[in-house]
Amino acid sequence: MSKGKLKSKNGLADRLGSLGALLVLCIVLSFATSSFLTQSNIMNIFKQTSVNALISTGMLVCLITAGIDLSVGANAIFCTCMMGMLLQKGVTNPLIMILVGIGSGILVGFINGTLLTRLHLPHPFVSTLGMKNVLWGMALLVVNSQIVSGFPKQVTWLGSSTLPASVPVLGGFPISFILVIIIFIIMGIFLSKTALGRSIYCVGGNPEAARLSGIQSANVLTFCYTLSGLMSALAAIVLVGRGGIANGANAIQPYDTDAIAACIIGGASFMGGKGTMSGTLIGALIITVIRNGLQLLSVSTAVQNIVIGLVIILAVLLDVTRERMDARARRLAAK
Amino acid sequence: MSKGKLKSKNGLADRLGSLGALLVLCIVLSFATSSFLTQSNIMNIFKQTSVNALISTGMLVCLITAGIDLSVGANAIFCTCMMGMLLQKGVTNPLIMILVGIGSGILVGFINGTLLTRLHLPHPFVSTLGMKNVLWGMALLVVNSQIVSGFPKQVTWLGSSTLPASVPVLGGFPISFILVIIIFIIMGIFLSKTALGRSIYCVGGNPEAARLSGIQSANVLTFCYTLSGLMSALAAIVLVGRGGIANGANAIQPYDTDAIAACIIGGASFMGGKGTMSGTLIGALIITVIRNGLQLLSVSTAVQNIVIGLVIILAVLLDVTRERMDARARRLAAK
Amino acid sequence: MSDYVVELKGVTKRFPGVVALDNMSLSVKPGEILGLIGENGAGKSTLIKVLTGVYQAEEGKVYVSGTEHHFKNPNDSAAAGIACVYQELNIEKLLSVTDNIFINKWMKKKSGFLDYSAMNARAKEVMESLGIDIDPSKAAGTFGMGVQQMIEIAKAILIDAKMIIMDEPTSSLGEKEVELLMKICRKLKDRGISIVFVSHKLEELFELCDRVTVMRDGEHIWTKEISETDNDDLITAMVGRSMDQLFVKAETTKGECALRVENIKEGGVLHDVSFEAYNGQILGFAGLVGAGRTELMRAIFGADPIDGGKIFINGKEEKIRSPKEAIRKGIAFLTEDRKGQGLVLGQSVQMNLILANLKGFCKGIFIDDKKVRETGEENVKSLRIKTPSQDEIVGQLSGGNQQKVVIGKWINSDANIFIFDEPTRGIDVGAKVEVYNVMNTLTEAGKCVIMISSEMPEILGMSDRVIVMREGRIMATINRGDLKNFNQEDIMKAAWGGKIDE
Amino acid sequence: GGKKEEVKEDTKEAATGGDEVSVNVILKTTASEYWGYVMAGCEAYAKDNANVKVDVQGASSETAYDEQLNIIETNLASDQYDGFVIAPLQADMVVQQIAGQAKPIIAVDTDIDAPEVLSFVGTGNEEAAYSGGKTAVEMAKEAGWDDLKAIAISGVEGDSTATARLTGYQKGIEEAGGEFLKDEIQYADAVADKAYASMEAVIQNHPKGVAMIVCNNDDMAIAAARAAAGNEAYKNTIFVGFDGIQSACEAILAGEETMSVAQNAYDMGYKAVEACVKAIQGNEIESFIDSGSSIVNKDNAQEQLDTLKSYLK
Ligand SMILES: Nc1ncnc2c1ncn2[C@@H]1O[C@H](COP(=O)(O)OP(=O)(O)OP(=O)(O)O)[C@@H](O)[C@H]1O
Ligand SMILES: Nc1ncnc2c1ncn2[C@@H]1O[C@H](COP(=O)(O)OP(=O)(O)OP(=O)(O)O)[C@@H](O)[C@H]1O
Ligand SMILES: [Mg+2]
Ligand SMILES: [Mg+2]
Repeated sequence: MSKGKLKSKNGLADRLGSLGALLVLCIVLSFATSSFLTQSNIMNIFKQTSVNALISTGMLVCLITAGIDLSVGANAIFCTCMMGMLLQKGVTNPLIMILVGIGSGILVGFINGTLLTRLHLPHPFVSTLGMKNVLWGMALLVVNSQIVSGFPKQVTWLGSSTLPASVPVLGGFPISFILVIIIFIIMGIFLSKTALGRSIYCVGGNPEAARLSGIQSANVLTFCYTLSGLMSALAAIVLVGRGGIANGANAIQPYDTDAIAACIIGGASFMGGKGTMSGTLIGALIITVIRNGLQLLSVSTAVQNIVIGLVIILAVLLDVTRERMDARARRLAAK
Repeated sequence: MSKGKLKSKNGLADRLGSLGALLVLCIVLSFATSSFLTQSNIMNIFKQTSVNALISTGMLVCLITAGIDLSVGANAIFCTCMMGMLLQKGVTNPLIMILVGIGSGILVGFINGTLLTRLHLPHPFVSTLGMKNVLWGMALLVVNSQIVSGFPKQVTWLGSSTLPASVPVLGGFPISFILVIIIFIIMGIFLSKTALGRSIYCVGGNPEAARLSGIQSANVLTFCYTLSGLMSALAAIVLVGRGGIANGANAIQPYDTDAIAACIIGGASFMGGKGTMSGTLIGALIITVIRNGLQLLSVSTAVQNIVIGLVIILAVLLDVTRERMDARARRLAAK
Repeated sequence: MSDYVVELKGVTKRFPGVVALDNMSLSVKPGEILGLIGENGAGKSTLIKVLTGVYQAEEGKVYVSGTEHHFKNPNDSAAAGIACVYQELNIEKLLSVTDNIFINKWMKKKSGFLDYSAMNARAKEVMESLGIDIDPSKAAGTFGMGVQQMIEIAKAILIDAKMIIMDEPTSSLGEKEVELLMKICRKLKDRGISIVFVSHKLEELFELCDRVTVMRDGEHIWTKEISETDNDDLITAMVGRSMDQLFVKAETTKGECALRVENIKEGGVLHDVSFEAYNGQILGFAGLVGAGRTELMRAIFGADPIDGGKIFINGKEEKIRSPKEAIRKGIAFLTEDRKGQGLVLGQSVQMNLILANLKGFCKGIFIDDKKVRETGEENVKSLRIKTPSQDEIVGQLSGGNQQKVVIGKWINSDANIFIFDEPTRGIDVGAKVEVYNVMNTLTEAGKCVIMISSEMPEILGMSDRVIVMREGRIMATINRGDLKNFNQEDIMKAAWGGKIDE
Repeated sequence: GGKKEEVKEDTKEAATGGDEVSVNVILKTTASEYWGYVMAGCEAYAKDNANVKVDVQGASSETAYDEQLNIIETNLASDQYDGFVIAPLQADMVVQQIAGQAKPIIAVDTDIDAPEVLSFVGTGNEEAAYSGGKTAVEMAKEAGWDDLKAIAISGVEGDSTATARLTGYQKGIEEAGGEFLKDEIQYADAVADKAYASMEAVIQNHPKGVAMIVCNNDDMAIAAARAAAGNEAYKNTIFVGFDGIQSACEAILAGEETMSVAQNAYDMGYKAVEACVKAIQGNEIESFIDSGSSIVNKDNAQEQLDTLKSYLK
């Protein structure tokens, strides 16, 4: 069955269902509103996907291990606030700022991993839910519940710059999405071609069997949550670039749910052992495209929510149904 | 190992860890603020626990089946809005109102169950996340994004009344918590003493074993999600009584997270097959007690979040550690 | 009226990529014990699942007492009087033994509530009749495989069935339990209940069955009275070729002491266990189920913490705190529970084959796909793993073939000490030879093999030395050369706690 | 980039040729009653002026900051519109997004400090809360309170609207001689249920009563009043809400809530679109257009209720 072929050369083929959903969405929307298929709008879609795509990368790794990281969004906001705190203190060196931001994210991720593996908390849902609250509070504390703005250009560059309009076809392409593409390629290779990457799937599928095969499940898990922290930190830098501010109150936004939705639409599972980078990217794009399309159509919030809910369900339904049909066809073909 | 004793006579003994956490919390708070240990404040705690306790009951049943119901909060708000819509339309018969509210909740739960079992969606996280969005939109739609107030006394009775002050000791005890106690007793017996209740644990603990023994997992699951819908509807009636209004925008409040936290603190697991009513009640009380204490201390949101986060982690940590120590002691004693 | 309680005619069942059953038929007479054998992956378990309504066949008919039935789920077949012990354990680990035994067949009081005191009493009674004395209100997951297997059997014999199917019920039982089980089967037979008995241990079939049905590649080969057939006949029909002797022990020379264990203690389970294992030899571990052999090996392998004792590898004392360290120090440990501890069921055959030696399959930081594929091909061929391809999900292979994957996994590690815990569990006769050959190759290459087995012929056929355990203690050590004591009777005696006369 | 230019040309022609003007209104959210009136005002302008087309949008909630940012980004780039009216959830965040935008932008409800913004229509949350705070103190004195303490039940901590209203209340109350207990602010995330619990805590801490409870919105004021209902010490407490929506009017008439600070939501919307259209047509506009605010109390609640009802027809 296709769901098992993690190493299949074209991971995309495995996700035909969600890819199909994305295409159908795009086609419907280009007919529904003329502004959808313009170059500038497509660039906007990429911009708007960046943060969720980065956070989803970390979430995916945790989901593959049959875990979850609910602190991703709060972590990202915490990182922005750590950078904001530096600014408040008068530190304007962009390098220090970025290093502190990334360092905070990684540290938080490491703590998440440690809580899970060394203190034996039963499921990362608990530790990361707790961490989400802690980080939300910390984010408010470090900047004194104030909104910080005025970040240096070099810090906001990643989240706000685009390729110059003179570049053919890709004019206006956001730098942040170039980062996303690079990370997705690296992570894709990492997950499918390295020993550690493969171990992650195995730890997710059966931690005891992995342990008895000599894989240090605890270390692998800690690594995954640390990686998730790093991704949140990268998302933080993009966030600062986009909004230009740091505000602890932003931690209330459902970044975690969006990331989980992207991963699941893209084929990951709560039971672990499943999920690909390409699928996750498609998932993240689907979510942005629906939102973007509904915004262009000036649909009311109420209807927007209903449509998003239905698309989440349908995208996954499509995938499941396609897989079932596939299995059926192969069964009937068996001689 | 104690975690396995689901049928032990005193489920409370299994939850010594979280019960301990609750007691420690209460002791700390009674020293920290003199208003904590007053009769009226204790009654407040019961009042404030009711909604979460009801929602947690539904959540627990879903968690036992290794599922989850993220739509609980949105469902409750949707039910309040359905009742609000009746009011807007001029229907003031309390019976009709309550029936419509409960009917809506049950229907939504049934749809959740059906999506999962008949359409073979991979994990209820997806279908109920989608449903949460749909319900949020629907809640806004049915009341036209307005806030409805002026519910008849009979409808608000459940959420707002208390035992008369003349009753000894229990004067001021909220009717809503009496409902909670009744439901927890019924559910406790249901889960441990009836065939359907036991089947729920079986389906969650090892779905394959349940299937091979002829348990109709699909029906059991549908039942669980429908039950969760019913609990959300009951919570909706309490909510209307407490706030006096119906407002669709509240559907994004993290009712689901609170309920999950209560269940997990109380010993349930994402992997299914575990969880008791008594544990869940303790979990729900812990969450309320922290919030209540912090409100009495007029602590800022920042600090409040940090404390809540830490307590969530600590409560579970305490439980896990106790269990590990226990197992170790027994191992050493066996020498 | 028909002559048969249950009859299957022309059943065909396909899975993606395989035809598991091909125009298969089976008929069971009232009150008989029918043996069902075939190679791993022949379709036995599939046939059984069609019979109990777990799978629905594309073609074919099922008759019970002459009337046609369409089983849509296990409830339907149970209602028709068919009970089943499935090949894989299906235990609710967190629930009590009682819950497991009475799952979906709960006893109720008049009030409609479940009657746990009655159920506990009944559960205790049944388990005792199976020779197991436990508190049935304890969680089933706290017991070992043997007890869990008995729970499954108790589940089936408790309901009032016309026919009971047992799919390899003895694969995780010891001699004592097997004997008790046979006794119970005969009792059931006397009450007129038919039994379908699947096993790869031919001697069990000869001892127990009235007739035997052989299947190969999903097809019915023949059905004969047991008296009309013999070992060779069965094997030839099953494998499609005749086979040489089962146990061909390679002649090897005893090497250095590879593993020395001194006074290992583990609270309540192991009491001052000491032994030595040598390169170029197979050290057998015999004992009854629950003797603590598995616990001993887990302790050595670093899977469980120990409370005292020393471990020497090649004469050097080593602290082993985790399986990873054990593997690094050259120990391989094939666990008895393949589903829970051996395999990542959701991953491919290929992935599972390289699991214990990921580093060894890397070129730089990347996995060497070519090497992985080649090794996979080689393992599939040499171990005769029946699978559509090495990319197939392991969970979809037949039980025996899954076991072969676990063996392949450890062969692919560069260990020096191989601990095999019940290595031939659920493996067909043909493939057993392959496993023995693997052990021979290892000892010939000067490696050290430790084999835990509850099958006496295997212990006697393969071991250079046998250690007998009982209740966490070593009862006896017997050398192959020790003609006086190297026999079944003496080993069993030690396992039961008796003294062997020197 | 050439193609983009062409598209722009086309729409411009259409807009000027038929004198058609298309305005995009991006509110904090459309999923709330208060914003419903702003929306009604915006749409009313379009109804009154046949050549004006108005599209109103909003984020899904008042804390969906990033979502609003995306909406602004998407619509600014979409070429469908000639001008924008924005009620920013986080003004600082929007500044960066609209930088360099040539089309007219009007801020409504909450000001945006950016050169691209031609005008601010509203009273400002701080100013409205300020007048509310002052009036509350007057009413408390009238109700017989000597100890003029006030406790705030606020929205999400760090949220800019919540902060502005808190600041306004504090200024107004202190100026009028009351005491604002800054250390006892209860953050209830703008939700009725949480406000109820917060109020219960306030009652615990102040068994002798508090003169004024000033809330961030009407939901919370109604819930707080319900929590205190029947408590003698709180019989005369002034419960101040914010927004002056229908349910608040009803609650005021029923004697539950005491008063509500009402910004003139409908007018705000109407005037903002008006200003935007003017700017599109090249007219000069004021940099601040006061839409006014009022206090709803027992005397004018019925009137306000009727007006509100007529807006939503
Ligand atoms: N769920 C499934 N999906 C796909 N293929 C399957 C599935 N179950 C069994 N098969 C295939 O059907 C064939 C028959 O398997 P089955 O389990 O019936 O063999 P068996 O005779 O019981 O073998 P064993 O002695 O190893 O238990 C095998 O090739 C197996 O790979
Ligand atoms: N017949 C029995 N009666 C009671 N308890 C038993 C019985 N058999 C096993 N147990 C319990 O279950 C535990 C694990 O059993 P398991 O079958 O895994 O045995 P084991 O220790 O692995 O032995 P071995 O590998 O030698 O068969 C034992 O330690 C014992 O406590
Ligand atoms: Mg089989
Ligand atoms: Mg064993």
